[in-house]
Amino acid sequence: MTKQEIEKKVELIKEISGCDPYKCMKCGKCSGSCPSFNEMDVKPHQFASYIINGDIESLVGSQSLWKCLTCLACIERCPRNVQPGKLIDAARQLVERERGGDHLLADDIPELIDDDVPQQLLVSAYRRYRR
Amino acid sequence: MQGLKDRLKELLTDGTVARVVGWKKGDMPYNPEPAVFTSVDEMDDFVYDGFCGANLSKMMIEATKLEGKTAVCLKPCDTYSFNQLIREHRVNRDNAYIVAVGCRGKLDIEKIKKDAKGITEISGTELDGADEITVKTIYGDKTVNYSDVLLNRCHVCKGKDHMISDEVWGESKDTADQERFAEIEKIEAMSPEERFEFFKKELSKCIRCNACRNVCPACSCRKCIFDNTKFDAQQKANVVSFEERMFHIIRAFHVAGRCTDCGECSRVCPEGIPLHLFNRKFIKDIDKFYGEFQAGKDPEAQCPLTDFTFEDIEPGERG
Amino acid sequence: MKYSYYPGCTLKNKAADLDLYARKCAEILGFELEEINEWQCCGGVYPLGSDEIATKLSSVRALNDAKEHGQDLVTLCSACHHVLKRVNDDMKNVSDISDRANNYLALDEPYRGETKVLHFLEVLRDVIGFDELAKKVTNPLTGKKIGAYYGCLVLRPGKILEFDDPENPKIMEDFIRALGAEPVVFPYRNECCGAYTSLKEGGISQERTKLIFDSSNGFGADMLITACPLCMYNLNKSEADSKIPVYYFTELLAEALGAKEGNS
Amino acid sequence: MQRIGVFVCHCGTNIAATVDVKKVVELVRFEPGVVFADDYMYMCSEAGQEKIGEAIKEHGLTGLVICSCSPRMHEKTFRACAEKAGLNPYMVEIANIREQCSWIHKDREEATEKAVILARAAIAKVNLNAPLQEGESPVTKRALVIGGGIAGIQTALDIADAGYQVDIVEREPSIGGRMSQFDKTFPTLDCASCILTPKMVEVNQHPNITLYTYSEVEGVSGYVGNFDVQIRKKARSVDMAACTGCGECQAKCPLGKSGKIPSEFDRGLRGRSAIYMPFAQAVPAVPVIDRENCTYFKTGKCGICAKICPSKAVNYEQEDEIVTVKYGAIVVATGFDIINLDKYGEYAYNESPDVITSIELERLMNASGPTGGHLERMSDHKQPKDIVFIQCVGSRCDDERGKPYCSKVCCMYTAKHAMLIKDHWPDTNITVFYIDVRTPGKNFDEFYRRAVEQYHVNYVKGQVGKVIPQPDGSLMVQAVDMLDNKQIMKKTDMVVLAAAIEPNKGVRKIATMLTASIDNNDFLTEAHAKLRPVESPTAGIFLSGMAQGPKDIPETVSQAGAAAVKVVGLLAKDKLKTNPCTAKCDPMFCNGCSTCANVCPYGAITYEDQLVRGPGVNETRRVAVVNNALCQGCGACTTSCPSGAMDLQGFSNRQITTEVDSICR
Amino acid sequence: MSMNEEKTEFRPLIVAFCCNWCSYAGADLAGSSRLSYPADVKIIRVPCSGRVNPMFILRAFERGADGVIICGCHPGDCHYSTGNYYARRRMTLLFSMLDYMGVENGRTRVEWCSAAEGVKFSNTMNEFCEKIKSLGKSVRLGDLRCKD
Repeated sequence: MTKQEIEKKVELIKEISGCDPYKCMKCGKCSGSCPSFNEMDVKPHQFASYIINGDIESLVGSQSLWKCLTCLACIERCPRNVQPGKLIDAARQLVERERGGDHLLADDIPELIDDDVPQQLLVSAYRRYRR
Repeated sequence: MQGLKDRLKELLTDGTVARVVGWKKGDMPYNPEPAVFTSVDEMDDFVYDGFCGANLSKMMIEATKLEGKTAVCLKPCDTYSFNQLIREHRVNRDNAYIVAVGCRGKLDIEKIKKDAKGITEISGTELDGADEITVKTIYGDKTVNYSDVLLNRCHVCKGKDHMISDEVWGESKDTADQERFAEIEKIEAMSPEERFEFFKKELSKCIRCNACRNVCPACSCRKCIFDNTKFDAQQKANVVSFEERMFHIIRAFHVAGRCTDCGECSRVCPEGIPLHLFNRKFIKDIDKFYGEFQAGKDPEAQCPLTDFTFEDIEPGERG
Repeated sequence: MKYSYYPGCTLKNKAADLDLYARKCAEILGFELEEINEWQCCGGVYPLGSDEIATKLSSVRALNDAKEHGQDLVTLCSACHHVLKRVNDDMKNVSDISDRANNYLALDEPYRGETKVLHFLEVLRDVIGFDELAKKVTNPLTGKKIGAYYGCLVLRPGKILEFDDPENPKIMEDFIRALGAEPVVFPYRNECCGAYTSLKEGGISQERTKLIFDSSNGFGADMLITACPLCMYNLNKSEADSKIPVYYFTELLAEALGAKEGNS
Repeated sequence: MQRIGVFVCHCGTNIAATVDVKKVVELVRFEPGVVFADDYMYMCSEAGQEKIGEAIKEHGLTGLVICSCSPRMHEKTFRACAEKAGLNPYMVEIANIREQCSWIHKDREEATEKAVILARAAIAKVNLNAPLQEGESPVTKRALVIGGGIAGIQTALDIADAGYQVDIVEREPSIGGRMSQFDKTFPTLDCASCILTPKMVEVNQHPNITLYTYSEVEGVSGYVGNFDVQIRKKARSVDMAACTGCGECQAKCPLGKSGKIPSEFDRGLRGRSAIYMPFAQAVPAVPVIDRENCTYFKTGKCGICAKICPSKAVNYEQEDEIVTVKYGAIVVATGFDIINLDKYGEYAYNESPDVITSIELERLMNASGPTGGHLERMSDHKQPKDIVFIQCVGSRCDDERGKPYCSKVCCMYTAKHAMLIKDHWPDTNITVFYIDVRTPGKNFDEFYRRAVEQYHVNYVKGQVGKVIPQPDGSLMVQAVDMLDNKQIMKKTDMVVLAAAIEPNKGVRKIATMLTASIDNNDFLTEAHAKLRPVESPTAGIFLSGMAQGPKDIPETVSQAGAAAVKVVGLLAKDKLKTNPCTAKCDPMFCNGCSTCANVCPYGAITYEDQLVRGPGVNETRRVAVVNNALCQGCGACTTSCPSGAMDLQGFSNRQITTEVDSICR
Repeated sequence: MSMNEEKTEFRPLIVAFCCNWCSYAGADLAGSSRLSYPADVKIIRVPCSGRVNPMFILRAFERGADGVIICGCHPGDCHYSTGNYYARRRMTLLFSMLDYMGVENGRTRVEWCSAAEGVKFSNTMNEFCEKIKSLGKSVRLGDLRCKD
């Protein structure tokens, strides 16, 4: 990515999330709260620094995008109102809005469901994993 | 109107009030004038119709100093001024009896006169009158829609609710059908040169008659800095060119944050200078920069000019 | 009392119990749930981007429908509750979203968040009152030790949903008490069940649900209640040894009110 | 008409090199009012001053303009010089032709031209100057200290030792404050009561100190040097003179054993009786009856304490008493509390008795505390083998749950707690979850390092997300180790929360009464953050201790001493000189609208009904009155005054306008 | 007034109101640091930026000033704690009104300048002078009157 592209993406993440990564004081409460911490390669408390340092490439390439459960625990507890959950969601949006960024294809679904799957799960997963 | 008159007479008779501040018939069918009534007999001249635009709250500054209570007829928009006067300790609330009179908008005689010369009689302008008013002229009768000949200020009516009252008489109507700040925005959209020419043209008409100052409820200083201490007629003659040149802008700043936008200044200006354009600009700026504020709405609210927040915008910023 | 009612997709299918019992109980408790005409799916998740409008429109339509009927809007599903309340908050407080949504919808009168959205439990707490509810219970669930599993979507973000204290909620415990049973408070009641990731990777939800069952079971619960079909699914799929039965809260409500037999 | 003398200084070559001094003299000589003009090498020198003095006498000068350096440099000098020669010092104006002219301009003509303009402006101003007299106000030689914690105690002792009368008003039944609850103090680990109790006794016995315990400030009026303060002495229901402090009553109170009334002093960790002294070393050692809980006051039955009191000191009929006392100065030392933790559900403070705050831990470790100093879990009274400390609970928060500031003392007391526990019970495993360890201060970082190096306390960088009570009674702490990038699930026996500090709840009310300003966090504001840190912007009000901001004991004591010196400095004066450049209201113009009082930062403006007489006016009306002792001369009132009634002496509307005119001529 | 008739270059007349505690001291510091700015700037000392009545500014323009600048302590640093906050509101509204009346933007300015900011003071004055020079002689405010 060129410098301009990075800057553009940083701005986009800030805009989509509505959060200010500079407010982060690196307390780690998000990571201390995250139910999916062990699944993630980039940890919640690192989201803000990745954006501040412009390492968007690593962030959008990270598995964390697909591991966040959107349980909002970090959003509720963040003492600085940085809300890491919103930051990673914005990064996910960035990927999904690009062609081919989908994490779930319609064709995959029949294999994934069983008789009990509630509609809500399908809808949510589809919404989360693709544009 | 008869009901209102009777009620006011009753207040005088039963001793609730010692006098009534209202309007009495003028020498024309369309120019009632503010008046103080101290007896039931005098009350025969009392009138309340569509031409009673005058804001009587300012008269209460002196009236409430007198012995006994004074009843005053206030329209919804006048009550804002009255509240502001309470806030500034200018009127004695305990000495006032507020008859909150209904209002369906007030009439602009100049607009009526446009199509009707030689007026002899006008009817249907009462509060409970018809949607059409009849104008008798020496050239024959004409009818006009009440709502077509309202004062400009009534098109940006602040609402039909009285902010303060002891009793309410009659129904009110919110006559607002225009954006309050549309005029201001129009001027703001002009180039600086156009703006300057516009104001220069308007202000050049001023004859320094002081009507705007004298009618303004916010301009009620015991002693105006524009009056010098010279005796009698000389008083109004301005010795300092500074004051004269800057009169209107200084006056607008003087009432900024306190002006309720009652529009009396523009209504009474004999030269038709749209003086409210200054006051309303301040109101618009205050709303935009510091949050919406309506002077006289809440007598406890802090005036924006004697308040601040740490995050206020810097001078010159455009919000 | 009449409420506009937004059932949502799942309650019409996999979670039909949740819906059915709710309606029956409402009747007994003296209020009516009037289903909104031609409601559309809320989307299941709150649209994340501050720049997304289209995905919020279905919620706005439902909200506006309730407004036009002059009714509060009641919902049952945690996800619907979450999405509707958040979109409503946007319509009320975020002028940019509100303006754009209104521009698109071109309603007769713009919608600015006037509708009040209530979770069914909030109706029980704030309108009926748990004391009153307790009086209507004919078949108290005495002796049952019930854990309330809230999950995430019904509680957070606390400031917008204003459902209950997001870290230490009480509403479902009070509800259980009203039904004559004993609530079991356990710390995992507001922790995530694994959510939608169970579709692609069951691992996380297996791990999460085990923690939830271990904790609730450990504190002595013999059953759990939930308001969320997704939680229900994940909990049911759990292979934890400590697993205990899970019910929709409305089913227990129906049981306590004596409305269950006739239908089940 | 004034007779003005103008003196232009060369300042060696500082001015003369760029400004044609002689030309300035020539050009200003014919300005209106000027009767004399001269120049001199160094106007501020002895010889220069003599020259001025002579000219004043010789030419009968009524006003002076000195064209020289900045008034910030020598205005005082020249004013004194004028006074010496019999001229009112406020008839002197300075034209700054050095800093604002000769030093910044190179072109001699330009600089000379500007110097003349500046001189003319000053001359025009002096023409309108009026002699001003520094006012005087008497000083009541007695100080009030609000709050009887360590801050208030130290301030009172220092004032009293300097020979002045001082009263302490304390809301609680005993002085001592928070410090009396503590076990040990950092960084030296002295026992808190060992160093505090002697001071408390000293306060009680000091001939210059009067104690009002179980009392509150009810109202304040007046101004610096002359405050009138109403103090409500709440009914103790015990005669202070008769009581011997034997303690029989609280021992016999039937409610004492019930545990129904939580002890405030022990933070609710145990109960107390209805007639009680908060703690054994209480000063005064006189109990009070808590009327809300006392059976006698609730039902009219019981009355045991009155029956058994050997000195018949219990008096159920006692009533609140309000006394009014005059003071010259007031010190606010209202202290702090910790925030309410109800909103921090994730830390399970309300759910688990084994999650406690640091102050509760102080009580648990204190030999006089509920457990006799034995550290134990409140749930099962077992000694914890593993303890977790969580830092910054509510501090440094940007949301409404917490406070935006650092509470400053938590890092140090946590290290203290950890070491004390390790000292007593070395096999205890201690983990501290921190965001940053902040230990600036003498011997502070060494102290913290000792906890790590000597006591092997485990410090983990990362905040705790949730404390999860376990079915087996232990606590699971879910946190992160940000340095190892690992999530931690740590099983522990006890969790201690370093809850954020906040100013005492009552301070807002007190600040309002004193018109002392207060910041967004309810801490009192200093007159100047750097240069006047123990004074409130309101004259005569001083700040001591946590009421001003988070600080530890050493800092509190130094601030208390500093506040005391400021108070003594004030009380030492018989009269206060007041700045004569104060606002002045012209009652002829005043509308009595209250606008000026709204903007006055010093509460110097009041309103009274005054008889106003003038052309066409003879009536009694509401007008603004400026208290010259309080007014600092900022002029905010003058600009806010809608009617132009307020003016500022020394910087009047006419004076400034004439300066403008003169410059724009 | 001019003592040098040959100079044809436009020399603006600028009035600066400086509060006694911060900006006036800042100006002194600029002086003792020999940081030059045009002699066109004439400083009037006031106790506080909150003392500056809009009338003074209008008066200056009416009397022929080409620019007026008000300097005060930085927000939060006011010697009298709050004076500059009131000044900020007052000047914000006044400037907006002047702009509205078609008076050139830029003839008025507020700058917060501490006693330590000699450099800033001098830079500000240099900038402001340049700005006023580019605007030329002020006619509009002097002319904004009721009658000639």
